[in-house]
Amino acid sequence: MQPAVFERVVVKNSPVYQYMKVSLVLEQAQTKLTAVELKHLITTGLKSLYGEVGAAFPFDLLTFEEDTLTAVLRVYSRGLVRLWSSITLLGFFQQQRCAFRVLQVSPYLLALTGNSRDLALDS
Amino acid sequence: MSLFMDLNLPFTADKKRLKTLLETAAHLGFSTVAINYFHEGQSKGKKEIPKPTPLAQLVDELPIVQGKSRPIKVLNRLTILVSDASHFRHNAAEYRAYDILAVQPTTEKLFHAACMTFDVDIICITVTERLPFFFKRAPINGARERGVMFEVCYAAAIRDSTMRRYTLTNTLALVERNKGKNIIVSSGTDKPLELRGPYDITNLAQLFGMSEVEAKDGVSSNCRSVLLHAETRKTACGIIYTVKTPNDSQPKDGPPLAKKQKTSAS
Amino acid sequence: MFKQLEKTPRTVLVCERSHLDHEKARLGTHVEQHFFNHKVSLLVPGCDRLPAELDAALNSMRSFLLVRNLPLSQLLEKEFLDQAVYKGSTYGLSYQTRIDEDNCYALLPNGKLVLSVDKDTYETLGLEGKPSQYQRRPAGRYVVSVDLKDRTMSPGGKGHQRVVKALTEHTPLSCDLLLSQHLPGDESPALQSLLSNHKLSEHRPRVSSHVMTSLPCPTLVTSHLQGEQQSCDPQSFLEWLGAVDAGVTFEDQSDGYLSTYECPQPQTVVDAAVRCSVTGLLLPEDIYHLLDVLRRSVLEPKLAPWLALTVHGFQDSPVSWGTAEHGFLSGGENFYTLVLFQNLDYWICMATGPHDACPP
Amino acid sequence: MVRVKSRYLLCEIHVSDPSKLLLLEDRAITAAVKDAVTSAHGDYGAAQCSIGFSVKYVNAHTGILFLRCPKSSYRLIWSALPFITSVERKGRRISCFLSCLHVGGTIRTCQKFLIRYNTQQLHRMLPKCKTQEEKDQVRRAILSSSTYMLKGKEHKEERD
Repeated sequence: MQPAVFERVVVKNSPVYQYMKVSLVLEQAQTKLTAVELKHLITTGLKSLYGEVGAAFPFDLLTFEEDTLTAVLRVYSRGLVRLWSSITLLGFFQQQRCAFRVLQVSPYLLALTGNSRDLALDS
Repeated sequence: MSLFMDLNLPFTADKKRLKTLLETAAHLGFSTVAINYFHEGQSKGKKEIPKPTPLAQLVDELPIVQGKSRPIKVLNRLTILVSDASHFRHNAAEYRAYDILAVQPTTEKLFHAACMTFDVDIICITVTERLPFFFKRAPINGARERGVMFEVCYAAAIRDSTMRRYTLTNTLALVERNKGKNIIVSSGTDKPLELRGPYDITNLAQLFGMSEVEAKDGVSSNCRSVLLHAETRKTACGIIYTVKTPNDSQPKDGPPLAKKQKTSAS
Repeated sequence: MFKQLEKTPRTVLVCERSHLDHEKARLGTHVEQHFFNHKVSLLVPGCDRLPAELDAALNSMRSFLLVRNLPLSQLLEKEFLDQAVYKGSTYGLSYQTRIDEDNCYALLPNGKLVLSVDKDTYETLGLEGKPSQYQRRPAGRYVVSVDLKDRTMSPGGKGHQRVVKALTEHTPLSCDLLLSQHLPGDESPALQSLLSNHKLSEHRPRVSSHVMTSLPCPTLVTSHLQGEQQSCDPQSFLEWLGAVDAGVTFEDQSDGYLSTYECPQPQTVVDAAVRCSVTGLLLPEDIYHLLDVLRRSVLEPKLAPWLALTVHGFQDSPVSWGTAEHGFLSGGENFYTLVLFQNLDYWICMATGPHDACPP
Repeated sequence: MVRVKSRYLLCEIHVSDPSKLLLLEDRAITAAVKDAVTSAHGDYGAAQCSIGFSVKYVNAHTGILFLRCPKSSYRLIWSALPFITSVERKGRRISCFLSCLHVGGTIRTCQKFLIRYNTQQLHRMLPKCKTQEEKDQVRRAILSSSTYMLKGKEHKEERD
């Protein structure tokens, strides 16, 4: 027989990371972008809004789909507001207008794949 | 919290562009937008205040808001750049054609007057240049008591680094004074790629020193207050209120925006 | 330096460890009380095809109805009460409404009708409710909860008349409603015929599955819930699960420039793993049935030492677990992940977003 | 009324060529600090330090600065100070670096600290003095600063 165990742990307010699902919209839709270029673009945005200190802040590009220009970013919770705002204020990619659309932000990576707001039922 | 709104989409005569602009706003999740007619105030009324173009002439079909099953709601708004006290005419008949009335004062004296006496809904804060005056406590409090909102536009901050600095500086100064209350954040751009989603703006407003809840109010609840304030301004302090009978009102641009039961709440 | 900018909204993660047959195990309640499930995703490492029984369980999740433009007063009619509320358990949730913007409605299986409405609607509705827990000053949202199984709410009763009057005369509320019903025994639900005078459509839950090869999996040791040296802690395990779901590649091509994420150590590489997910309005009863099947199939020796089942709730549902109020700030996640080990020990991790109560 | 809370940074400027010290003035230093903040913290930092930031006092003889910062952003400005390598004045570049000696909530506490600091410096100078005259001067200076501390009188400027 199994030893009787019951253990409950409550973890409050300690997500180490936050995850963002973003997609890039470009003025010229046919422009192609590599993952490295995307990361560089975001770093440039961080640098212009938060300077050298901001540009040094680490974030990870977990996935990147080149056809839809959609990416999943991971960032330390401390840096979420800064990363997000610098993405919001990014307006140009190589002299052409661009805009990041933030699709979802969550402290759990799992939640990014289970967004009920995407549920589309055509009738 | 209420619906997300963007109360400043500048008017362009270019129909196609306006259409994409509305589509983008709807796609981003804004349920209500206001098309802004900008009027530079001049003394003696040399220049006519523009008449709002009826919505039916601008767009054929209103886009559906993303994730909802209803179309976007479009309002008209007039912004007057006031550089002299005579530029703003109290209760002018021309203002009646607009749903929302806003002023952008350029001097401290006019800012004071706008906060304390002008019968408007929104006071725009200059974000493209250094503010020529400091915010004083008295007019800010006066505006709060009268339910007038301050508006900050974020599009300039996307365009250019210097303007971004002015936007941040001026807004930080404002938020410092009125503690993040009665501020609305809107786009103020006619380019679809300079529009941002409501949650992005919420996050951005945290940079201005607002808390997350205040920031979210800045795109939702406070905008709703603007609409209600506009309603009371048009209807004699909200005491008397007339509703068009259904058979002669058009569904698209006729009926007023606020709740129907306004009569009892004065 | 950036104190103001370093705050993130609060979140709560509750992890429990127990055995399926333990007397204090509350797994069943957790599943039953999480009423509105949007997505179920299952990860089975160690096989390239799901066992037939499991596959059948995933594919047999019952279909649900989408009723367009349904007046809420319909839910109070005698026939509906008889057929759907008093009998079996009926789940209803407004579709394409956002809880931080619009009015959201939910019909819980315990007969409660929850209306989460904004201030304007609340003031004209004339029903008693509470200000929302997450928007206190000034209250912009109110939650009205009506117990349809209460005695005064029986058709013709005083309470019933009042609610009907509020929903028909004061403010006729209507919405697109997702509906699904579970009936004990093999009685077939009568919802479709009940609401036949409305535009409705039936939807099957969407099933998709995916096979992954040579997947690095973290090692889990049952007794180490708080993450010791030999085992992966729940937070990093959840992250890993999310990474698998999101399709993150685990080998790094760019010397860590793009990403520094890697599978938590210690790890083992499995040859194949199956990930299967179902989306729609899924009933807790179906998930409970799936759990039964899982319990049987985890004992099969050829499978990996554990399986993981994640159930996502609706972000815009007015309740999360039980009748605990749910809200949306910058995210409204409410989900739980169940890890089932071969010895029938389990971990359950329940996570909620900023505007939510602590999971039970 | 609520007082606007500020922090005062007491800094010492170290110049490689002491003769250039006299060229320093507040506007040049303001510009140098603002540039440093902008490069270290970007537009956000620049915006933060354009409200309520000012150089309150510069002593070109001793290289002492008082910087006034709003309380909310003093750490941000402080963190950028080490990145200042030169100050530009009338087209000439004066290479220098700043070191922060003290952070105070009022100018008065900073001044008190400065007097104590200078007295200490004088004590260190004393053994190094070569002639009797110099020694006497230094001693007098120590005495005057100590009596000042005792009396706690206001006085306009510090001289050593």
